[in-house]
Amino acid sequence: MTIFDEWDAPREPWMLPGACRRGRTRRLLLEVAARTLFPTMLVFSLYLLLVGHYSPGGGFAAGLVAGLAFVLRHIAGGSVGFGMPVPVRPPVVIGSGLAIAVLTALVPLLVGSPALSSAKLAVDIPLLGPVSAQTSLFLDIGVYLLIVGVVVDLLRSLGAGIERDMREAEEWLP
Amino acid sequence: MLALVLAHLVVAAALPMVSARSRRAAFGVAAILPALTLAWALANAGPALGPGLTSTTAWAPTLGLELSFRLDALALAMIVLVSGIGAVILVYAMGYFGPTSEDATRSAALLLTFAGVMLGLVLADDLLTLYVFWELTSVTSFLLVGQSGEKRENRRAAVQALLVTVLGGLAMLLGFVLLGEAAGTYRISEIVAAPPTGPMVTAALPLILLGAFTKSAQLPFHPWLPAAMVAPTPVSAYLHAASMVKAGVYLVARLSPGFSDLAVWWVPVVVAGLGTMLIGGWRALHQTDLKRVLAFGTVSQLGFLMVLFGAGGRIAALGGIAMLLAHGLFKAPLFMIVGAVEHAAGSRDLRKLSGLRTSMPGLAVAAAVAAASMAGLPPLLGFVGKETAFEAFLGEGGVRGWAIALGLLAGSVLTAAYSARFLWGTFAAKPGVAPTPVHAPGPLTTAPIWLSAAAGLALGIAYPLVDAPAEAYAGPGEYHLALWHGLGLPLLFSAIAIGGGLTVHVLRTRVDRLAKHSPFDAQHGYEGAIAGLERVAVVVTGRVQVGSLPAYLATIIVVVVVLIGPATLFGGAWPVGQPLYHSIIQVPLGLAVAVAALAVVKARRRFTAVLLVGVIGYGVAGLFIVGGAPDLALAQFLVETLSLVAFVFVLRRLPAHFTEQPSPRRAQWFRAGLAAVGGTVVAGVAVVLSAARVAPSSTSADFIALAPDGAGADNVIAAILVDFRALDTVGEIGVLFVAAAGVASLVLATRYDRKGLSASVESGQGSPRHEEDLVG
Amino acid sequence: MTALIALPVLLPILGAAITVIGSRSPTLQRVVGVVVLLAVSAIAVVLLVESDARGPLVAELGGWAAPVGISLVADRLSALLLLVSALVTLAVLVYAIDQRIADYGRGTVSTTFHPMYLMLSAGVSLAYLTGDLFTLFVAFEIMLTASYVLITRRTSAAKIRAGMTYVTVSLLSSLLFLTAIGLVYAATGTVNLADLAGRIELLPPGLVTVLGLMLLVVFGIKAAMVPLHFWLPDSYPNAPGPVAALFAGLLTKVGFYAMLRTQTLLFHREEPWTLLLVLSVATMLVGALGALAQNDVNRLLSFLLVSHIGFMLFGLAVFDAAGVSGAALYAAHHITVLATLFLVSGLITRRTGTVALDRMGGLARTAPGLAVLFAIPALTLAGVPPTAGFVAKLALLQAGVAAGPWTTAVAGVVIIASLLTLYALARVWVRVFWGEPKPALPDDDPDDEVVVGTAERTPVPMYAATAGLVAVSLAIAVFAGPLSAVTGRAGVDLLDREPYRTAVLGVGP
Amino acid sequence: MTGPTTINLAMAVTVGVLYTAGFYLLLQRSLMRVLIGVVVLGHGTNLLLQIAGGPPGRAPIVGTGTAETITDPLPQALALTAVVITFALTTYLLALGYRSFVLVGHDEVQDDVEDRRIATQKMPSASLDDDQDHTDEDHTDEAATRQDPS
Repeated sequence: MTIFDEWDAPREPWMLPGACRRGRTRRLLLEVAARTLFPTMLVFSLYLLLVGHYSPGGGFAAGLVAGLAFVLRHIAGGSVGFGMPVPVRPPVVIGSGLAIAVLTALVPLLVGSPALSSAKLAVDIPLLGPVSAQTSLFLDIGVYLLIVGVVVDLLRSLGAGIERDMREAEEWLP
Repeated sequence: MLALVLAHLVVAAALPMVSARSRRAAFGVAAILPALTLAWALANAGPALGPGLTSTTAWAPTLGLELSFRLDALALAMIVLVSGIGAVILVYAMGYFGPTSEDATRSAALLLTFAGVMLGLVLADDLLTLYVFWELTSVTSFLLVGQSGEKRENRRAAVQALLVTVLGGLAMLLGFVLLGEAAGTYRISEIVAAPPTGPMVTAALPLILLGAFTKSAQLPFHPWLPAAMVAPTPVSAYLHAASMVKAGVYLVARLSPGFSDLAVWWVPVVVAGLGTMLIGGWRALHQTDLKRVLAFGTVSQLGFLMVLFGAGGRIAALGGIAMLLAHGLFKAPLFMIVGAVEHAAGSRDLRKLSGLRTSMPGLAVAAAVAAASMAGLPPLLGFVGKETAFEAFLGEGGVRGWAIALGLLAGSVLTAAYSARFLWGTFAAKPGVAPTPVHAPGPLTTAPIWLSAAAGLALGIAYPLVDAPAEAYAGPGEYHLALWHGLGLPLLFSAIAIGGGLTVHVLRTRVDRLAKHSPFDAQHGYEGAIAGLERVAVVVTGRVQVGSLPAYLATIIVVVVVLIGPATLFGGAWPVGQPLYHSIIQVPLGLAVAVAALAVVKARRRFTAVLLVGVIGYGVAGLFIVGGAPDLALAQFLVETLSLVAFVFVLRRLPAHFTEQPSPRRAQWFRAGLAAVGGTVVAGVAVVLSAARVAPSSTSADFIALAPDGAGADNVIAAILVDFRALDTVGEIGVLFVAAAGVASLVLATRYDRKGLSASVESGQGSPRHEEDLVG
Repeated sequence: MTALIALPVLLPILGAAITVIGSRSPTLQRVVGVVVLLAVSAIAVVLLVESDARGPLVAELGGWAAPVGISLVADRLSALLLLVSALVTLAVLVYAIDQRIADYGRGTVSTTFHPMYLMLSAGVSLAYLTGDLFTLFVAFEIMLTASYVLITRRTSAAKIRAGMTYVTVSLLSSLLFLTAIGLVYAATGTVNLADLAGRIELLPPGLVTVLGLMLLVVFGIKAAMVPLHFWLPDSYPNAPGPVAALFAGLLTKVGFYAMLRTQTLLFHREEPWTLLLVLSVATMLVGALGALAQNDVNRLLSFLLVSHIGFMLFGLAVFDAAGVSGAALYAAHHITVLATLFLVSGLITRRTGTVALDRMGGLARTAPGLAVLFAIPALTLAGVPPTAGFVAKLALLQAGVAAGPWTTAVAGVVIIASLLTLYALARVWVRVFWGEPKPALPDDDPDDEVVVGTAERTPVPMYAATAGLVAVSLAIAVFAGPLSAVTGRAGVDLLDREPYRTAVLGVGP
Repeated sequence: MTGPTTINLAMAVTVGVLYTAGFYLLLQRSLMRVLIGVVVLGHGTNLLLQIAGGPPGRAPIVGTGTAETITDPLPQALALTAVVITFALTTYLLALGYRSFVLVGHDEVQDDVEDRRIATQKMPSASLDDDQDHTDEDHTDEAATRQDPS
């Protein structure tokens, strides 16, 4: 019973970025894994985004997978490695995603169709040949961006923000 | 006519600008419109006494709401009071309010506003129009009685006047709606011409009378009127003697021609009227404040008028019109005299005033004229009215006639007595009291007094002038208003009233002693009712609004259970042949989810609970896969993972155990029981409802058919999310957007420092930094 | 024309996105907010005029006809409420902007306030316009989540409890709503309201009742119907002035609107609804008595808000065209008047430094303009003629009296509740505006958003915005004729149901 | 999708247990337990929404089956939306619980002070009848600030 009493009440905080239980050595394995997995997961998320129209996937799932990639990176690298690949504030990413989605909804009004109508766009791209896509893909892209932004924002607030509070309360020193 | 009413309000709104230059001039300007109104009404006396002058403005026709006005004989008589006396009193107010008075600006504007809405009230030919102006008079009265609101007695009197009159007013509104619905119209002239009948009318009339009684200070609602005497004297003279308090009487007079033959109408009116006349008269005999003497006198006279107008019959109606005018013309000067005396002598306590008869002889004569009219002495208008009143009920005979006549006689004795008491109290030289030093009032004060007192005398002598509108109101007949009807019972009654009144006055010391044993005090009734109401409010609110979140949530669940449970039991049936499972994997997965759910309940540590929630989440995702929903399952897996991460992020800083004080065992059992019942009800309802489905989904086949070509997607779920129901998706990411912003604002901007100083904050008290610091 | 219908929803969302992306520029945020809400107001005017002339306007989003796609429907009821709500939202935004400028300076940026405010507006618009039960849920979530953020933004320790109550109760109601949607779908296989109206009739009557009650509870929580109202007086008073004004004006009415829409469209009745009559009586009385017990002016107003929800419930409970149109008219006026009163209360608090009635006094002398700004909406709420409140109350009374003896008795309760309302407000008047002037108290909770005791720093636009709302409520009174005609026609259509279903589904069922 | 939509007993029991656990946790005083209650209840509603579509079948992807064997896609789409919304609300409530803990040192939901104060009164403080100021003891009376729903 004592084991059951103890196992889930650790004496140290969990999931602190870049910190190991004793000392300041980074968890090498985790970090390497994160560095390898991060781009892989991002690519996988793009795949999910694009195939969403045909098999399970779509903007949501894709965004969440990409978001989890950032989570992994945060846990492995902490605030040190934290952040977007490009220097942009998460709320802006969220806002952009939302804006893209709403604009996708509004644009059809300009051509006289009902809001949120979609159409098939066929574009002839050099080298690739004709590519056709549903305009609703833009909505999916908006969703994808927004979800990635939301997850990164959560890392910023619930992750880094709480860690900062802990630092200031001197409950944890990185 | 609407324009005339509105003109009052517009000028009233502009009056403060005049006041800013001269406070006296404001009252002078204010007096112009009422005077013009009186002139307009008199100029239209011909049509008014004949067919009537009407005008209607539509407001909300679907609701039968229109502003409909009609100038007829009764309205004409009321305009004499409302606009005629109004103009006189406004002139008087020029002298009453000093040039530096702080109350003058407000009072001038409000008095003119009042004159406007009162004009609208007496001209209204529509029940709803009448109600509109009726309540506006209540509000204006509230503000005029309250004045600056800095004195406690003003505040209390104002609130009492408001509550009592609005209580009646609201009841009356319901009565009006009932009457209007029964009659199919709100037009008063049409209703009176063809009175509706039936239970709705029977219900409507008492409600309407409640409005009339409260407004006209009838038993047992009368105490607000004496209390309202804390207002400045011009306000008392105008609102609480000449015009507003007549509104109830006026309403009875308006509707009586249609309903006075119904017992539900005349019995309450006569009982309340006679009772009020007697109680008011009796109380007036014991007041020492001259204004309160007059106030109770007004109460008494209002009872008298109620009886005259409500009992029915042509002669009573004639007497009613005469008394209506007479009362305005004697009560207004009497009030103004009190105001003048108070200014001149510094007191209105009749025990302190002495010898004013010699120092203010002019006022004393005017007072004598007005008081004589009040007491019913010839040749004043008050005598004419009273004679007719006695004639009406003595002529009617029978038990009812004699009972009313004797009641009126008793009331008239009291009236004569307090008239004498007023004259004596104000002007007599009292033994043992030194003559009160006075300074003479100016002509702006005395002229209005004389004008109105003399009008009572003039109309008494020139009684045909009153007879004309009275007959136009009451209908043609043989009996007419006159000073001399020959010797008879009415004259005898008048004589008894005067003689008896003087006797009572002479015996005043004994009467005073009797007053100590007053068994019934309506003022206490009012105060008790208010205190009781507040007590009920606190007790009910204390019991109902307990302030506990678990109690609120429990209430919601109880409501769901109580409403839905029985309805399902009675309304539905458990399906026959309900399958145990559709796919065998559902059983172990469901079991795992259920066990985890029950374990969560028992978990004492946050981390355990979160892990168990994860088990539930993944289990549900598994159920989604089994159910043929791979997209949903994928989303559920990912979301659950992300939730777990978020939970762990937060749990890092929280204590390992749930920190809540243990609840009593009984409370826990109650919660568990309620939760179990709630869960059972939801699951049961779901089964019953799903079994009751008769048609397949309206859209399922369409979605599958349309998705490949219409939406360009083989994945129907994706097609629904980004095409068929894309708006839901936009809304959903909107929610995410909002939630993310909310989380950031809660966690990052833990404390907003207004002055922009990032002073350091104690540990555990949040971060001093703005959200913006982190954003930027 | 139908292109316009989606704009009141999409424009504020776009505005919210822009204000986040451009959150470095407070000026941009303010301009976007005001412009978007002005546009929504203008669109609402067009929708009201058009829907009154031509019947319900339907936008089939994505070009998919119902029930495959989501339809937005602007009929008289939704367009009217949309218009009033947009005007209130706009006025409150102006008030809030100037309060923030006065308290924090012109250059203060905020990443949350403007976006949340616009999202809330979008949620409200969507709730009015949607013709789909699930989208209604989404609309509620947008609106409520934004309201959570607004009510808990920068809360102090003393007030976070209020936020928790609000959020938790709302979450439970949302989950019950979702449950109800699940149950509805299990039984009927559709979530489109117009489609549902036909399909629900195929169910046994007992089960129709179950669904009706479920939705009644769900929307009853949002609308603060007794006994589901407890959360409201514990939470709204702790929100900052403009936020409380917005909540009091809009949120409960959106809940009531949803109740009105679903009950009339899906659960047709021929007789007055006894259960709801009883609940409306309880709501009116519990709210009014609660107001009498309060000392905090905002709590007093919150209880009055609850009480007057009972008036609207009464109109719905009568369940005929007159009652329903009376309820609609009442809701329209109620949105403006409650928002105004909370704004005035905010102005009072800025001046006195307190919300406790027994600690203020004498404002009639020191702030006569404020006295007028309070008096007009107070009289309106009390239903004193000739205000909009009177007209709306009259409509309810007429409906009640015409529908029979029982509803007439409940009309009597309306009368009693009106009297209690007047008493409560008269007491506010006596306590706040009369009496001896008292000095402003220091801010007792300096951590929170509300800055008090700063009369000299109250900018004119705050008064102007409040006065603008007073003007809106006066306009409702002046134009009561056309408005009551519109709500009258709306009531007939709601009870008839056919115009709505025909417009959405194309053919009569 | 054909056949009766009747929810099977296993799923009904699962849903019932989820609701029971969710309701029970909602009635607790610790905001974190309330939050877990919301999450559990959310799982229950999402499951209910999904099974409201009917018995299991093929995934709703064109080509995997005929219209008869494919499950009803709409409830899945609705449930998916609901899952995401529930997630959004969960994180929000989580942050609220955190902030409550930071500000007041615990995440327990307190009773409303003003409500409790009124419950201990005899007459309203702002009654018309007494004009004297109230002493502070009325305002800080927190003796009775806890009460259980039973």
